[in-house]
Amino acid sequence: MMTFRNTLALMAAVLCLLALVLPMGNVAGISLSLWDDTGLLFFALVLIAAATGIISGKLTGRAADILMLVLPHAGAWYLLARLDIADQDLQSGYWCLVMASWLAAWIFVDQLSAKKPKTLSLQRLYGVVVPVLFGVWLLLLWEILVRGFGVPTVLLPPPSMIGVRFAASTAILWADFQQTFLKAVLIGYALGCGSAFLTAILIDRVPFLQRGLLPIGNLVSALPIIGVAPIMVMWFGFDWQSKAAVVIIMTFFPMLVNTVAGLSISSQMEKDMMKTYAAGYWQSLIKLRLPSALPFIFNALKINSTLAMIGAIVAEFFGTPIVGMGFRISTEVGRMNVDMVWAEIAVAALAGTAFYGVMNVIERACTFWHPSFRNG
Amino acid sequence: ADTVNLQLKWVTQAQFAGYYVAADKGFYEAVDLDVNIKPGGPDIAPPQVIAGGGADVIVDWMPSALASREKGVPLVNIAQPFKTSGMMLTCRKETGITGPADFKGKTLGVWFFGNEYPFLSWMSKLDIPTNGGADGVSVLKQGFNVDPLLQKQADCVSTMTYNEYWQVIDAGVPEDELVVFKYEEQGVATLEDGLYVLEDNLKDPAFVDKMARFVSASMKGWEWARENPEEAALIVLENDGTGAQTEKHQVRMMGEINKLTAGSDGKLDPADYERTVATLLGGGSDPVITKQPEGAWSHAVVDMIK
Amino acid sequence: MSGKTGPVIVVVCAIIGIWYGSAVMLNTAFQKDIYARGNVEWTTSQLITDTLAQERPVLPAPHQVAAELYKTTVLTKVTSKRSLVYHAWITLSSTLMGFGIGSVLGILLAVGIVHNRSLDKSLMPWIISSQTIPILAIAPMIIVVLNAIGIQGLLPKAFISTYLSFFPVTVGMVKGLRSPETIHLDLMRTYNASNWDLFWKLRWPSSVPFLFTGMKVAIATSLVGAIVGELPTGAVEGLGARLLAGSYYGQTVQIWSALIAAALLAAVLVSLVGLANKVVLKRMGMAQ
Amino acid sequence: MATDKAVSPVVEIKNLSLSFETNDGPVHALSEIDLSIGRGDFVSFIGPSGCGKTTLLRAVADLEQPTGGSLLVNGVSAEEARLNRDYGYVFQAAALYPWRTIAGNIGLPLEIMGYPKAERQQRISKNMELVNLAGFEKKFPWQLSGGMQQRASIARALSFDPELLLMDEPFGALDEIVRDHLNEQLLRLWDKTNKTVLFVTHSIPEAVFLSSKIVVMSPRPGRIYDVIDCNLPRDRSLDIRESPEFLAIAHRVREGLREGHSYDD
Amino acid sequence: MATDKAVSPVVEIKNLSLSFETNDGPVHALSEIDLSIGRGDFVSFIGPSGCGKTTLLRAVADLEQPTGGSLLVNGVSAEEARLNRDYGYVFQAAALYPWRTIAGNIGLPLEIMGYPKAERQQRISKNMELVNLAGFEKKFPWQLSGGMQQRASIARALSFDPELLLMDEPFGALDEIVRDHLNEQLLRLWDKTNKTVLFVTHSIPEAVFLSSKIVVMSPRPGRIYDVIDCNLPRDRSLDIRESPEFLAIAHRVREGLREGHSYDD
Ligand SMILES: Nc1ncnc2c1ncn2[C@@H]1O[C@H](COP(=O)(O)OP(=O)(O)OP(=O)(O)O)[C@@H](O)[C@H]1O
Ligand SMILES: Nc1ncnc2c1ncn2[C@@H]1O[C@H](COP(=O)(O)OP(=O)(O)OP(=O)(O)O)[C@@H](O)[C@H]1O
Ligand SMILES: Cc1ncc(C[n+]2csc(CCO)c2C)c(N)n1
Ligand SMILES: [Mg+2]
Ligand SMILES: [Mg+2]
Repeated sequence: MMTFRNTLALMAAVLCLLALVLPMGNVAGISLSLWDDTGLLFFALVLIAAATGIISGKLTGRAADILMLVLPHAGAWYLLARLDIADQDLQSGYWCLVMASWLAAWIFVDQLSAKKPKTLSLQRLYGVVVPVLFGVWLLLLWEILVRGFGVPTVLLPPPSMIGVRFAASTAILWADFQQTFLKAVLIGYALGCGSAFLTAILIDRVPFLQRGLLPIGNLVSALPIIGVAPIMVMWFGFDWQSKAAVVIIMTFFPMLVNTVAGLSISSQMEKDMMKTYAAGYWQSLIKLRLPSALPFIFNALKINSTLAMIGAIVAEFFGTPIVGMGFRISTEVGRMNVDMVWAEIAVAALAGTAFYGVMNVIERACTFWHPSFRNG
Repeated sequence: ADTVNLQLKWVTQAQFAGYYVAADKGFYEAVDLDVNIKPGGPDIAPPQVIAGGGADVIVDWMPSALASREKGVPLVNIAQPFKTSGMMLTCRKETGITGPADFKGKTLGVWFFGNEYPFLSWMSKLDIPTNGGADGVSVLKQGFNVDPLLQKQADCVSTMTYNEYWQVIDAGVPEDELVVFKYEEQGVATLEDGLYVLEDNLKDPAFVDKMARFVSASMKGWEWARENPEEAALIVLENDGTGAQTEKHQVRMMGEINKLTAGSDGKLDPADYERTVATLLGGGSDPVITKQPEGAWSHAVVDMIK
Repeated sequence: MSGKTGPVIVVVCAIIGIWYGSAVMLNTAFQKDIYARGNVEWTTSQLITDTLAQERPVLPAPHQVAAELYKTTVLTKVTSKRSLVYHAWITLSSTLMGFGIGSVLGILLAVGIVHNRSLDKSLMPWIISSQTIPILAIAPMIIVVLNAIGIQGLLPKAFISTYLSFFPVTVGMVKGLRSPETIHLDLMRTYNASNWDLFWKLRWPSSVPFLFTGMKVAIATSLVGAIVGELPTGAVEGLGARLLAGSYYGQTVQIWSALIAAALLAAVLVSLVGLANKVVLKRMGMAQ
Repeated sequence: MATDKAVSPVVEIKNLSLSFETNDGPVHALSEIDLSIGRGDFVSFIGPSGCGKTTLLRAVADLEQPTGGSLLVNGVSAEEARLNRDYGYVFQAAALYPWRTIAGNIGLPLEIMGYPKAERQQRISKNMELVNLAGFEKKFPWQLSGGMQQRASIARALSFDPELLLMDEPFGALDEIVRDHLNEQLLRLWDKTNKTVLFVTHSIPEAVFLSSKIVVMSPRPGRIYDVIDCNLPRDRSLDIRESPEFLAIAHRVREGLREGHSYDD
Repeated sequence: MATDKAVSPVVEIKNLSLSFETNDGPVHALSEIDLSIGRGDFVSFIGPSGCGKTTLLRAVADLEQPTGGSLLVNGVSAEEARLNRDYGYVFQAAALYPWRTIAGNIGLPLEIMGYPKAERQQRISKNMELVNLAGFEKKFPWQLSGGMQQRASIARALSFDPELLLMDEPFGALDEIVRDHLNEQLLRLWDKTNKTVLFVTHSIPEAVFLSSKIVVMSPRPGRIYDVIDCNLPRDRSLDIRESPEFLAIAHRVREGLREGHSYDD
């Protein structure tokens, strides 16, 4: 069977070969082929050679790493530069090269993921580099596709334009971030997860509620956000309090469901153990059932870290003071400043990912004993 | 028949009665058109829809259309069925507001999403900052309804003569407890519901012909609506997919809308246009548009109508 | 099942009680304004009855919502646009479609992540980031874009549901697929089991509890997605459109009845998933 | 050790039966069990696999509900006895909590029963020494060998010094030397503190060496086949295993076991 | 049974060492292990708890990676041997899948190795009979007693009839009668099919009775203390346990075990 890496290399080589014969695009009405552009031609030929080297097993180790790091990225950069020259009328050959350099970059990522770094810091570094590379490619492809196909910027601006806007609007972005993330999201998240956790315990503690409240809990907590948001604005005012309330409602249900499921996961023998000590409810909760519920609870905390962002932002559609990420997004869409919308989305994504990452680190520290971490 | 996709600015209501009437009464069919009316909503930006190819012609307010034009969506006004602006600011009397000078230190509800331009122009004309403080006004992004006024979270809210104002009344607040500021009367009126298309399309005579048929049939619809307001309201009601509108409200809205369309044969009056542009350019530190627009309107379509 | 009805009834009664209390409280201010305007003398009992019968209350009383629900479900033909059943059906269909696609996508992604190391390392952080994009905020743009490439109707709405619902499934499944005990994995290694067998005979069965908790969350978020997706389609039909229209015209009774209908729908969907969970675990011999 | 209690039996079982409902019809795990165990008795249970030894111990520990008959522990119901923390239980599998270190696992019952920290420390190290695990305090369960885990679970049950010990094959995974060592330790403990012990084992010599009474069980449905008194001196040493009394008792147990099996196949 | 293979050893271990990284520093589980096991050998491993028996078996099975030395199985690396499905493994814990019935668990390797359904059925019932579990096909693991679970796991390992058997205390939770029965069965199987068996046990008589070679290990770090040849006739019966040769070997094993322990404490 062919390895994943060789499959990638083969596909990249085939695409480069295709690019040799397919048209690239038009410059001033004249059709252009790969042979008319020494730079691109050189790139395609080197890539074919490298792919052959990889498949035949001759290109390995550090040489392969460096080549597969430099080659596709330099190529992509050059392809990007050619974008303007080609009159925006790009044809199949061009896209073949784009695909090929993407696959080549993937080979690099695959090689990197296969490494088992010795030191912890190196391991961390790889853990960052791989997803960042993936992101870089996402942006590259986005840039090339949007510009190559001439998508109107009011529909989807290219990342470069978003970046410029981002850099120019840091003050606004920071103010919005404070309003939405630091106030509404964090407070709502803490209260939502906290109250759901306590409810789960209450439900668990009182069998009557377990049978009575859980079905109702499902009902209330699944209230659609857009129905709830205006009501919250009505009840808690225009400022962040009403957004935090929406976040509470959004995060409540996942936490409740997961905690209840987690509390019931401990095995019969583990529970019997506690019974033999005549452990009280709270003792067996704290010493047995909560620790074994942790994997589930962290699941909810992670899912909620992203839901909370969404909740707070959307809630701002239904009335806010004129600051906040959701406010900005909805306003700037209406003003056709879609680049600003995406700059705001980038902030949301960065903040949300960081938030999730923090939860992940805490999870690792708390549930190191769970097989999902022990097994690698 | 040629198909025309029309993107409205807002949900199905009497504000768009002319188009629904024209469709319902067969005016479009008569000129060999198959018009597909797409209702809007709170988050639909018609310029975006037309840029994405989702519509051939859109209903939009001129400030938003001109701003979009600057952002690279080359919108051109081909017809202007609304002569007068229906926008106003409605305040509770008990707040002590009697004139624009009293706004300072107050909280005002404003619609954003491209509808804030007239308000911003007005404030800049009054020289009132919009970022709070004792000398400025606090601005709230107002939601879909007039709750902020009823709940006393805002001192004034934006209303349309034909819609939100009556919601305040319906909620039990008598007219004599309200103070209203019509943009028309404040001299900051901007043109509302006009028909816009993409500039490039106007180079195609077939498209211009199609639009000419569309505009003429639509204007017939508006005329019919002015003559038969109650039936027109019922036609709108029939087309409402949500089933949430009430007859009482739509009939009343039809009456108010007819006041705004009165005096327009569809042809944009360049003077109105100049007035709107002047208001927008006077936007102070954060002007809505930065320079005099070029070619933002065309009589090519209306001129073709015999 | 029978053991549940008693407690549920008690809890529901308690909630309705609190609801009536809050309704009186929240609606009082406005009612007093009305009395003041009309110079009406009022008693407490008068106040209470009036606050519970306002046309546009801040918080409608349960019986008002119930009456509206009854009117729009039982008294109205289901094919009529004024019937809540009709709107609920529209929403339900895109919810289910989104949930179905989302669950399958979520599972596939989890499988890819657990089995391919470069996917694990590069994809997972971006899946997380994807969820921090406020899809609901850009839903209108998405619908416009999808519309521009010719995708219309049920799919765009379902797409938003999918986007929201695949994530809980992926997160849960990744955890679940990695949850088998070391010794159970070792056993498979001794058989030199193929990845296929390892997956179907060990990883999949042991991930089932995680899958179902993920799906419970997913179906709820899928409903939210469907409702939100209904706004920018022109707010024409579906519970989302009802909510919006109600909201736009300040018809709180209508908002609340749509809200209750949506919540009931959610509860039914979640408990269906829960039921499926029970049945499957029982058939797998894991429910003791 | 209240003296008035000494006269009444610690465990009194009358006509006890217990069956499980399964997808496949009921399983009669225990039937017509009569047994009385006095204070200071060391009772071993021996019998073919699946004859209900674990089930019987679990019933005494109030972990299974009998479907018939009566069962008293320390003169009260099994549930009350459990709530009084009258016994320590060693499970057939180690059942250590994966998120706790070995020391943490052994200290668990002490935490629950509210012992002060210093005493906990001292008891943990004493018992870890007893089962030969000193030095593994900070390891996690999955880092220990099977036998070590089992020893940790024994240390855990002993840590809070219960009057009544229920031990389900505690030495199953241990080698002969450690087993002999622990056998002697257990015997000494029993002799010194006059504990009552219910002890499940598969080893006939172990049963004879440790017990004051041996209960031989037979399966399907689980019932008592024979109860053998085993009155060797309390302070016996390992050499006793060569003595003729010892061998005679062992022979009788083996016979009983064989008979029990013949019911079976 | 290819004849050319018969000459080369089935397991060849040279200077093998293995240590684990833990939060608490490295644990040297095995060190300087040299061992060669020929085709048809029955090798028992005996040693104090924690001395590395399980680790050694796991290394042979390619479930742990040695940190030093070399290890060949059937002349190829342990990994290749595993990929060839050269052995069957009985774990110290039963490791049955809770979502499969007993029959399903025993049939698991057969499914994976692609046996047709009819043959699977037949092998399942044959092996369930062998370990005395007939009638429990449809039960789930948690409905079985500890010993029954262990027998199910033995049946599972035997089901696909591997040439090489790695058994980690397979009879630990079984009573003497069943154990004797299974010992005899295993011996007969070994004799008949010329399988190679690596067998971990704590019972000296069991080791002597079954083995052609006994490896005595000592702990910390785990190493081989003694290798004892045990050339009793292959078709021995249980009576042999009274014979002087038997007792002599048992004595030597016991001495070795005791020595191993003295290293320890
Ligand atoms: N939870 C359960 N559900 C159904 N049947 C059960 C359950 N637990 C035990 N049994 C059945 O009860 C019988 C007695 O089981 P028990 O565990 O008491 O045996 P045991 O004497 O301890 O055997 P071993 O020596 O193998 O541990 C067995 O036939 C077993 O299948
Ligand atoms: N995963 C692991 N991580 C760290 N240490 C381990 C791990 N597995 C085993 N050890 C250590 O390796 C040593 C040998 O363990 P092993 O399980 O091989 O012992 P054993 O001889 O099988 O003992 P037993 O007879 O009790 O089963 C022990 O000290 C144990 O603590
Ligand atoms: C979120 C939101 N944005 C804008 C408007 C304003 N608006 C757009 S079209 C139109 C005329 C119909 O009344 C009005 C008022 C609103 N109401 N809500
Ligand atoms: Mg047992
Ligand atoms: Mg072991």
